Amino acid sequence: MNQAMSANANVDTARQWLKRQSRWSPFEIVFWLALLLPFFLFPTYLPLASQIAIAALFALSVDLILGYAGIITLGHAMFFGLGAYAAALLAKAGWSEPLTGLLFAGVFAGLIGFITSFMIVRVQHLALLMITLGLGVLTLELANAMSWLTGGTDGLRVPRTWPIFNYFRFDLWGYTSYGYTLAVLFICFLLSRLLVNSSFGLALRGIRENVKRMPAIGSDHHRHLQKIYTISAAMAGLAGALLAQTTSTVALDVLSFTRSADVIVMLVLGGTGRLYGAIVGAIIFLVARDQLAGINPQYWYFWIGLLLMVVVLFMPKGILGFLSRLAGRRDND
Amino acid sequence: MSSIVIVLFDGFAFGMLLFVLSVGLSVTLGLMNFINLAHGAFGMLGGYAAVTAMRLLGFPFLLALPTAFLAAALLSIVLERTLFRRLYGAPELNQVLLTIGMVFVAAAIATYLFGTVQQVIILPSWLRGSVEIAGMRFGVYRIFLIGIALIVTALLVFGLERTRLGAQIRAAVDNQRVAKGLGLDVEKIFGITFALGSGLAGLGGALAVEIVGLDPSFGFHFLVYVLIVVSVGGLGSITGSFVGAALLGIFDVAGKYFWPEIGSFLIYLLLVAILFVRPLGLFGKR
Amino acid sequence: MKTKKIIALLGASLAWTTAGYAQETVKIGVILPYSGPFADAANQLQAGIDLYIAKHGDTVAGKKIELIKKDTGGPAADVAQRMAQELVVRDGADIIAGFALTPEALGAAPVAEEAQKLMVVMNAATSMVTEQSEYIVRTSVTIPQVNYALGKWAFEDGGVTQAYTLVSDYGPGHDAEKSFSAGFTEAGGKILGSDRTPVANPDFSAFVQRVKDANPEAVYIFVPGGAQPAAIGKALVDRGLAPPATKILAQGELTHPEALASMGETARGIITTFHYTLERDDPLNKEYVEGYTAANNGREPDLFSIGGYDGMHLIYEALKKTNGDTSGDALIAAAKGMSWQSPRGPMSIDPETRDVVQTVYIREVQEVDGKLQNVIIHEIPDVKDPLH
Amino acid sequence: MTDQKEIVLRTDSLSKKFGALQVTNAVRLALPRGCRYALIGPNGAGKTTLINLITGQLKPDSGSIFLGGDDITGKSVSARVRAGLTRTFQINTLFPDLTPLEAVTLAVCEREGKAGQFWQPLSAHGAAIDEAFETLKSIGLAAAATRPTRTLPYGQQRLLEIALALATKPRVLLLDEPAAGVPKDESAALFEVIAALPSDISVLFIEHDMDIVFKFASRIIVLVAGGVLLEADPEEVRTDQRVREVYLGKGHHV
Repeated sequence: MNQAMSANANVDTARQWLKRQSRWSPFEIVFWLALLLPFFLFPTYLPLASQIAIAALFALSVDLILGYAGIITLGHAMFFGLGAYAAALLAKAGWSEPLTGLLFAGVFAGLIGFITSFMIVRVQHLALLMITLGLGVLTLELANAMSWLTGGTDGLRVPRTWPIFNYFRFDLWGYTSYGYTLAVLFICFLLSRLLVNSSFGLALRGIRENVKRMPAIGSDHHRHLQKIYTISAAMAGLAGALLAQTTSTVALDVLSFTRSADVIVMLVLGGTGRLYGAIVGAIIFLVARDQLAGINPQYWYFWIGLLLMVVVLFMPKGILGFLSRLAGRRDND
Repeated sequence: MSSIVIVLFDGFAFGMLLFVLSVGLSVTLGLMNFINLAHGAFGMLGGYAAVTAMRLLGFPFLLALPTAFLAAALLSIVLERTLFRRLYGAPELNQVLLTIGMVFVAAAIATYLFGTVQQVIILPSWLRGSVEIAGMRFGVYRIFLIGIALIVTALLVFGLERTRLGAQIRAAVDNQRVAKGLGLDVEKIFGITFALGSGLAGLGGALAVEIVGLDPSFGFHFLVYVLIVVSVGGLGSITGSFVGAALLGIFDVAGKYFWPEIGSFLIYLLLVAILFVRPLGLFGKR
Repeated sequence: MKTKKIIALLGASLAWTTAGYAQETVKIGVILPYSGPFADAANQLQAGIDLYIAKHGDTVAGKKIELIKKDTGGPAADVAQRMAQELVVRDGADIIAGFALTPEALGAAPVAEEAQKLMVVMNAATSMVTEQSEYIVRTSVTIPQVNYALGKWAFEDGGVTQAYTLVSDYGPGHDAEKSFSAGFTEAGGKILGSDRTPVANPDFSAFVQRVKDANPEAVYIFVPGGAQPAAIGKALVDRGLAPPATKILAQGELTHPEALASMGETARGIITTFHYTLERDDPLNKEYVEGYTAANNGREPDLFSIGGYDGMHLIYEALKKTNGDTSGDALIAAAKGMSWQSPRGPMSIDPETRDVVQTVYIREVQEVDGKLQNVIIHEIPDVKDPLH
Repeated sequence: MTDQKEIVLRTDSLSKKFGALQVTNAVRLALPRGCRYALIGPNGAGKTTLINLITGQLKPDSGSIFLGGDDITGKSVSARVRAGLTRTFQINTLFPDLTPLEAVTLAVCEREGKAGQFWQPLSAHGAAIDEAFETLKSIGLAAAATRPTRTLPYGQQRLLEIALALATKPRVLLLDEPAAGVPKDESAALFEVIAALPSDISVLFIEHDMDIVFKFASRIIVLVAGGVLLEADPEEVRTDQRVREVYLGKGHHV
């Protein structure tokens, strides 16, 4: 009847099959090595590269909830911004050590994520979109109202971040920034990869595939959703903190709706639910924007809009999904 | 006391503007479950159509309004046929992104054609200023807005309750499968509804220029308000949109009047609170 | 892999050629929000820059002026920071300029500081901007500068003894409220009440009603440019809050030409304070306005345009003084204390604060030849930012 | 004959109204350990609603549900499943993009409280994987274990419904038309699988095919208009006049 497995399949092959699903492919190793190229080939593009790495981390955090758990959000900049402000304010208070600052921001954003997760898991569809959007705007307004703390629309100038390990100084060319952001992105990617290949990742895919069935197999899926939302919020907070630390500035735009929307666009361009989609999407979006804005600053968003429409109409699984279908791999739709 | 009356009146008028802008989206969302974030862009189109009609063709304001309606409705028919239709039943994320892409493109086209400058509509003198009623001053244009919205509501309610098309739309909103089974051409019904809804957005856009101005970012700006009205009111419900818009307008204005410190928060708090308690909105069924 | 190498080689050779070329050119990086909600401001500012170059040629002190435009896409401090960084490391810019928005100026300031490049702020109007680096100079205006002066004038010459303030709830609005109130109360006036409106505020009626309830002699308004001036002006008049019964005081954006056209008759009598007045009767200004409208399809210049225009003037004059030396230290030294006649009137750069010093004009909307326009009713020369 | 055995699931005057329509009317049920009961009744009798009430998808207007003596009326669906009360669905409610192996492993992990562990790979839960595979094997799905669910033939998807339920280690299993849509010759095979389920599981199934009902059920509950018309042995049901009238008369399709 099928050739996927011989009829006398046994337990060992089942285990191996599952293990194979999470094995590193050579493509992946090449991909990560390629991300080191800017150091040597395009050193003048390192500032852009580090902002891409930050955007990719942010998109990765959204992929965990959108691509794996099916939570659509229009307000994730909320956590990005909270992380950015947490790191910035810690630095303002006199502590500019990057790694502890990063940790502090992640924990803070995660905590807020956990609190809001109680609301998020209760709703779906349009109500979910609107509640995430509403919470995002509320946070923005709150930060604006607290301009004595946040600097409001004028923004805050963040004291220069101390050298990493007291050795790597943040330089004008952006070598340290890119190394730092890339390292954090890579570590978070490894954790995300582990997560999506764990039993918890399987449960999330279950929720995405058929949320109605989950309670019927004994799953308290609200708790799963709360957990992943919290993790995602913390990761978004890390991304925000990286931005504040590497650019020495933070303003209200870190919380803006545009940022929430952009990250979704990146993710969908790249392809949801495959981790690499977040990174590839961030690269394409920001490089395209950088190049288009360089050519034609007034109308670049025309091309971004067009690109978005083309991707949705002709590559509904994103650019990576499209490529892997071309390559005839397992990701058929 | 009189201040409160005026504040409520202003809020209601603003709400009615939102109603005209958003009722079309509510019905189309309810009918096809299609999340059309480009709805605000049709409003923008209406605004530019009205401005152009008045400036280049010398149309009077009252004629510019139906022009705006027609322009938005006609374009929406074309787009519905060519683009939107392909995504019915697609994941909501794809719908969201396609239509956001359209808003981007629309904004760029508007920038190209009209520049980034604020567009202005010169109202006829009878619509300007204010009138005094019982010792209170009411803005004439706001009275006009309420009037238009009530006429639109009346037409919609009459159309839905009394006409054949209305009955078909109601049947399709209630249960598409059954409607199809009864031999209704649901796609055609949706196309017409879509055009009507977009036309109303165009009308709303033309009406909004006087209150909030018009520039290429209009499609984004009003989107949030429109979505709030639709989600709070509940999908597919004219009553819901009416109440949602009126509530939003009144709460927005009254909140700013009584508690100016939290004026900007209030509608979002209201949004989150209402959706938390009633995820389907006040009048939503599904 | 092979193509990668070729691209790399190409990139390297490109970088090399531009580096060699840089000997004869002065590269000015212009960082502005060309797209997004502030695109109009950016375009007007850019038109000011372009006009100056068109008038004065693109060669200064034997060097060719080359502009490199960078779009931030809206208020985006992080993008502005990156753009500044890229201008310095990739494009080899000698001067960075533009900055329509305060957060973007703050974002770029550390780069100017570290790279030791002259940074010309052509609009961002919060006082503290110039304090961020020794290399920053501003050619636009500061909010306290014009509003403190207005507050003082309102009590001393305007005959207003008590007033209500209504400002947008964001940095510039807070500055405006503070500085107007300071000028007004220090002179002896009384503030009846203060409200702040949300930045994205489509409808002002509630706030205007609160003003009306307080029944002030005058209401002071500050809102960002764009759609809001016309909206708030109309809301005031709808409530019967109109001159002469209630004076309306504001910063100049409120009555810029588009807003005037939209407000129509309702704008009559509004008093504003500004550093640039389109209709100011002055040969230099006339020439400027004519040149500008001719180059921009009849669009008239505004505050952004003049900031860009004078910013270029400062750059040109500083380059002349340094004989083409583009080091930040030489240029900033040349800029300090510089004074000149601008289309806006006499202006100079404070050698201490590197901030703009200029005449503040108090204007009233009046009918001239059947058209409503801003008419200067008072001039206050050599005004400095009171906060520095 | 099973009456003396321990009662595992019991409902007490369970009632539910949809608007004016009484869909469940004071239903009393008692399922002994290891039973094989059938729930029959004409279309619209409220069979699925009753299952929805028992498993918690719907909240009853009145009445209570006891599982092994504990009142579970107020508990959530998932809590009931963890307590040992599981159901399958009449319309396939599966995970289209997961393979059966993944889906059943998930159910095992949920049961063992391991589904929230995100810090180690799935392959670390070897025992769970083994158990999932054995479960699939036991109902004849071993060969399909690693193919995406949506590519499976319909009959195998019906089996997977049952496998998913089994993975929760139920004490009581409610099967809502397990053979719905399956050709007649295949449905008998499917019921052989059901009949072979571990003997300590109490099974209640809904089925329209009377031949199958009479063959596999040890006892039959007849539901009419939301209320229990009769609960009796197959022989008794077969001969009962009332059942003939309301049900067999028109619904008996051979």
